[in-house]
Amino acid sequence: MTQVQAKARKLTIARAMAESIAMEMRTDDKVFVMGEDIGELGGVFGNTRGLYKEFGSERVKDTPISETAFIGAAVGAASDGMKPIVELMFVDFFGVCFDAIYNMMAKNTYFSGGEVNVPMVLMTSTGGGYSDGGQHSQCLHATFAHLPGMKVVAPSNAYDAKGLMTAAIRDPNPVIFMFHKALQGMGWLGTEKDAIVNVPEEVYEVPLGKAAITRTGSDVTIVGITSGVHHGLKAARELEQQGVSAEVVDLRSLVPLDRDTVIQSVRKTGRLIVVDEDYHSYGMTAEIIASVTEAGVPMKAPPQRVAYPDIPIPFTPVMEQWALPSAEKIVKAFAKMKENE
Amino acid sequence: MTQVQAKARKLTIARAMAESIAMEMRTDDKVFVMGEDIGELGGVFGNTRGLYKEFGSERVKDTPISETAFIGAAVGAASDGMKPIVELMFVDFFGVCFDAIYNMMAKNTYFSGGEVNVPMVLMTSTGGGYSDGGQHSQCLHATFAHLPGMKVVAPSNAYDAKGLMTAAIRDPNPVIFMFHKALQGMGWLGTEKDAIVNVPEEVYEVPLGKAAITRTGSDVTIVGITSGVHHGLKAARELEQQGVSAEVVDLRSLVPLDRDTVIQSVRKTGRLIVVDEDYHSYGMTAEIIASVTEAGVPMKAPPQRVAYPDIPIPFTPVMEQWALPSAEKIVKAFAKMKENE
Amino acid sequence: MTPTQEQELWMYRHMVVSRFFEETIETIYMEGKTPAFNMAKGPIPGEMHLSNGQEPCAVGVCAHLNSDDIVVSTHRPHHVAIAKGVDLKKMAAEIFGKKTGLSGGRGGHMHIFDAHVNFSCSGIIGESVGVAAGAALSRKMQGKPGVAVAYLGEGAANQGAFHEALNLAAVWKLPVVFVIEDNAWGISVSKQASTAVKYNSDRASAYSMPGVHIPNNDPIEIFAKAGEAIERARNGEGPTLIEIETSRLAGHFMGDAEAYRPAGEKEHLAEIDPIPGFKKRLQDQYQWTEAQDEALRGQARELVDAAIQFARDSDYPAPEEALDKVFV
Amino acid sequence: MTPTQEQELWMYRHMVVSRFFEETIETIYMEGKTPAFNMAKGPIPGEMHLSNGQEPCAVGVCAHLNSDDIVVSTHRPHHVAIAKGVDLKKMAAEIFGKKTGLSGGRGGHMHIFDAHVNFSCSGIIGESVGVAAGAALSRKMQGKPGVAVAYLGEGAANQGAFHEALNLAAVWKLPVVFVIEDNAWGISVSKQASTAVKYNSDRASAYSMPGVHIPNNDPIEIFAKAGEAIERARNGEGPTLIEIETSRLAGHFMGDAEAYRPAGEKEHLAEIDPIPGFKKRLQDQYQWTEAQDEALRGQARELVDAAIQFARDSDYPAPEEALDKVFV
Ligand SMILES: Cc1ncc(C[n+]2csc(CCOP(=O)(O)OP(=O)(O)O)c2C)c(N)n1
Ligand SMILES: Cc1ncc(C[n+]2csc(CCOP(=O)(O)OP(=O)(O)O)c2C)c(N)n1
Ligand SMILES: [Mg+2]
Ligand SMILES: [Mg+2]
Repeated sequence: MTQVQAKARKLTIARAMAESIAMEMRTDDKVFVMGEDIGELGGVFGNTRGLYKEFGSERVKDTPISETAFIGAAVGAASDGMKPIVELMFVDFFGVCFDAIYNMMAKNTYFSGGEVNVPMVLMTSTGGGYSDGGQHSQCLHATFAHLPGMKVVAPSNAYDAKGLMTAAIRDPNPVIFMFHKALQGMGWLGTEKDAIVNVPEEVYEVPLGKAAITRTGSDVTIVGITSGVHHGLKAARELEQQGVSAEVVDLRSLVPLDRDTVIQSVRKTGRLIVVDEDYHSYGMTAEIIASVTEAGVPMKAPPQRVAYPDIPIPFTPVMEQWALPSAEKIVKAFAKMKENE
Repeated sequence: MTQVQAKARKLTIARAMAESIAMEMRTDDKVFVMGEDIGELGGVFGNTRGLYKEFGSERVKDTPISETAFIGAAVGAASDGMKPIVELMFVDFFGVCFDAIYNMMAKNTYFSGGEVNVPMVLMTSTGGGYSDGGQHSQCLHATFAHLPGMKVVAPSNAYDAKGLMTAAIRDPNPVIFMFHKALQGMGWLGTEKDAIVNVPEEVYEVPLGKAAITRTGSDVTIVGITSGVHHGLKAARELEQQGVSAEVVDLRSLVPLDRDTVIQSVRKTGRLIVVDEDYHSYGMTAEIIASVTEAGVPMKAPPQRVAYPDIPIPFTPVMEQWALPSAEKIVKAFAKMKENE
Repeated sequence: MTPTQEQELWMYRHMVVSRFFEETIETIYMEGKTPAFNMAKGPIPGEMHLSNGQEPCAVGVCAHLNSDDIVVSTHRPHHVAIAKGVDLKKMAAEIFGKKTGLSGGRGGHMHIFDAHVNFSCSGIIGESVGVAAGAALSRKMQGKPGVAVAYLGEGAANQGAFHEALNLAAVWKLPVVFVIEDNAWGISVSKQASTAVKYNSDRASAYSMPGVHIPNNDPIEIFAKAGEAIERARNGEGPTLIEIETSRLAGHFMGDAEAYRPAGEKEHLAEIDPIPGFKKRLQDQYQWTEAQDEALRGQARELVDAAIQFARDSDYPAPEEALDKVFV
Repeated sequence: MTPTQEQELWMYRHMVVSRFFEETIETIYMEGKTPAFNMAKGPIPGEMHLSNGQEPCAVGVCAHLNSDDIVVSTHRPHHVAIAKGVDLKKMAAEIFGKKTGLSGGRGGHMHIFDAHVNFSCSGIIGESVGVAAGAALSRKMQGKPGVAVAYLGEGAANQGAFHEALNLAAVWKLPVVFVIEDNAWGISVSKQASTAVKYNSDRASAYSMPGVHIPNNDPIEIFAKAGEAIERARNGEGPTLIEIETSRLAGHFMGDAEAYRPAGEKEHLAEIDPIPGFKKRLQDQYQWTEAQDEALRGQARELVDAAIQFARDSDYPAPEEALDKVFV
């Protein structure tokens, strides 16, 4: 026990990402990293810290502020046998470079009939809650997950972060790796304690496309990803006080989407709440509700979504905090569900 | 009757769009058009035909192949009192210029607390079915509709095209106007006869955000937009042969989304099929199903989606035609629904 | 083109006001963020990009502009906003996220919009240029007076939008001036490491437009060259690209450890701080006295303090107002 | 750098093959599309961008490349693909949407990928440049031989990607050559109406790289200048930008009415067709005889006919295979 604790090693998501990348770079010289301020600075969000020192500027390349060029270049390098990991500093910036991502990175494998692989990882930060305004606080989960040809994963804790990153780097397909700023464990962005967990020192993979039951329960299924999972866990604890047993499903992966795990859980609980910090309409919450409904899963009450309203993200904390998903809103949603039964 | 027929004037969507733009340009000198090949050529899809001749190169401006610049410029001009109509030739190209669209055009009103209006229309072609390959055949409905701050409309016929365009130009907010290539009435893209309808010569508006019941029925609600509406109407005729009465709802507008009309229809019919040429997952079909489900509308069987599979759009006709939504697939979906009852 | 004494004093005063404003924001920004620095905390949460040292780029250009003219700035907008005449109280309140802010707190520090003086900005690198070109197009089409100025950093000059907008502005001969504030850094990446050309002004030839390089962060030189460019624009002679070598005295944003700076750089930059430099010039040229300087600084401080007080005293908006102003 | 007789014949032969290929596609494309022209109909549906007239840009550059080298082309790729050695049968089958096509019919005419000769393209204007730069980076990092060539049209030179990729390639000194095929038109918009500079090659100075302008669509001149650029790249001396004045003999795509062309332009272009020009040169230089020419044309025609026959005879893929190859 003390042994285990001695061995136990808690890491932040930022460190877990950097560790996974470093371990792959040590064993595979095709792996390299490109992006803005990912070199000496170690990444604005810390997820490349230490790599520049260990691997140097040839394999850890700071780029100009030219996302279209360096992401396009990653596609070219990946098609030529390299395994680039590129960082799009904030997911909000996808609008200046999305063609390289969704029309080339995601489709060249198909256009080539599988002859050209594009084994690359695009890692990008998501999420708000710290008043960074409407161009630096978005999640855009559905924006990426809606379009074919790229896998999309997003960890809620450091264990998954390391394992998903390892799996993403090794996957022969392009993978979008979204990390939520508030979960990074960078003190200056606030820190979600529950995201900092024990992380094995050895290398391991968390499979792309498998959801995790983060908490088992019998009365309601709360489905989320990244920050939504933590809101769900907090809500579950509150609901427990009320004698309600909530199951929390961490999707971990938006593409491929593990519909089975969600459906089985709702079959068991008969109630569904979907939490997402991404925008409400045409988003992940609708996809989950539709998938469960199509499957004909009997539900005791209409499912509920707790998502970001369809508004640009306001800067002022009073508005932003009000608009964000929260444990409280999930608990309210459950109460609303009970009324409707 | 012959009188009426004499007066009756059928137009294609292309002509209806051009007519609406011309009428607004005659009465409002703030309105102008920018885009690639929209001048002397009249637009690759014919929707600016005649404008260059009537209004000249100052108000009907061919641009360089610089979408980021001219859409950004439209934002600047609109903020300064003009009413630009810009064309993004194919919606598939949004990836090279989306920041100007979703981070500026759509958000500057909010960022300015309503002090700066951005009254512009971005018209863009959608859809496939004519073997133009994976970078020239997409719909991307949800890609635009998921993000806040822009209205999104898409006509299924010439009457709506003229009225929606007029309303879009007059709206003080940015509006995305999607027109489906196969419905344009350009012979060279094939022609959906039902899209060519009588169009009044006088100016009129079709309100943004109101769906239309294109066909009333009692057994099933078929919800679609643009091409999906026509698949729905054809399916409804086939179902009629089987003694099934199908109601067809044309959303016409994705943002604002007229959930009430859809919900009321499903309350009446108790069955829902959603048709979309956009990709299946995280799309419009999921949003409609989720909205109806959340509303607690009792359904006789789980709703069905008929959408584009989550694959890049293949070039070869045998694959593309197989993948596209169709009346046949809708009829099958209905049969599947009956089995599940 | 040389500034009158009045114009020089206008420039100096606005530089001082801007610097006081930034220094005050800098102090208040740290409230609630110590000992543990958490960006979300305190009266001014979120990212904060200070303009200390770049004031000459603001005043030297904006001295030639009136409220009809358009300015589109960047994620580092305060100095330019002040020189353009943005309401200081409302801007402060915006930065505090108050109801009385320019947008009622919806935009924040990276989204300063003041329609009354045609000022706006964007937090996305390089996106100021297209918007400015479009505003210039609007004036040209409407036959209305007014030029547009787009500010961008030297790092933004490697963004595709820059290329597209300069080409468009040149092809259409638009009344717009592109002003690059070259502070040598894009966050931690140096201009030299990211830019294939020494002076971005040399890129003007790719658009057949005049390119002007201004070294030394000199307000008088900036005034002169910007004046010519703006006059050309007003006379319908088309766009100009200007690159100004300036100084980023602070970090990229508040909280930046700046480990990437070569030893001694910050000290050197402090030595060539443009504000004492300008003061000395005034003393040499116009027998500017300490007393006069004190008075000017006193007024500047009052302006800033009043704005900050206004911001502090103002109420926060009602949370649910977040749902308003998405559409008008 | 001047081509040997062998190289000249190689160039000429590939120009002829390419032209025959396009002319054959042109004819077959119309099958099923008359009397009513419907793009969706016939054995070759969809858009069709022919390269007639632009063959010199393909052969003059690719004469210096081997299969290890990388070429990234555009929406108008056939001539370049042929010069790069893409399997003609599989390319024809791809254009017909057959199972035996390069991608089994998934890509089509605008998405020609042949991994065996490192050829690819994109239908999005300007997107070839970043991919080519990245392939060049890959070779540099792996210390593997090989240079990358990006083709783009003169219209694409106004797309932001062009600017970003050229800057990146220059900063990293990548072994890549950017080849602009200036056919004077971007669909219906002339270069002059869309481009602020006369020669895009002059834009090279914005990236401190050599810029080479080649007039007259001359294969020999292209061979010489491209050879030097590719040699520089192979020697690790960095990227080059080349702009070639070429001719688009056909419409932008099949079905283009070309009303925007000034009167006489097409006739003039037909007069300066590079293929007869090259033939004449061979006659003057190497006493090239009609008999030899007939023989060469005969072989070329056989190649093309065999490829087309292969395409026609091949089966269509099973529709449900559309679901494969999204991921590997
Ligand atoms: C398209 C885009 N990419 C990256 C960023 C992140 N970012 C914010 S400021 C900055 C550096 C900008 O450098 P520069 O243009 O020189 O302006 P400065 O910060 O020096 O004033 C970067 C990379 C962004 N906001 N937008
Ligand atoms: C980003 C983008 N914008 C617009 C288009 C539509 N388009 C296809 S070809 C073309 C003209 C391209 O001109 P140029 O680059 O000169 O190549 P050319 O057709 O002359 O070979 C345009 C505008 C596109 N494919 N991609
Ligand atoms: Mg800078
Ligand atoms: Mg061209």
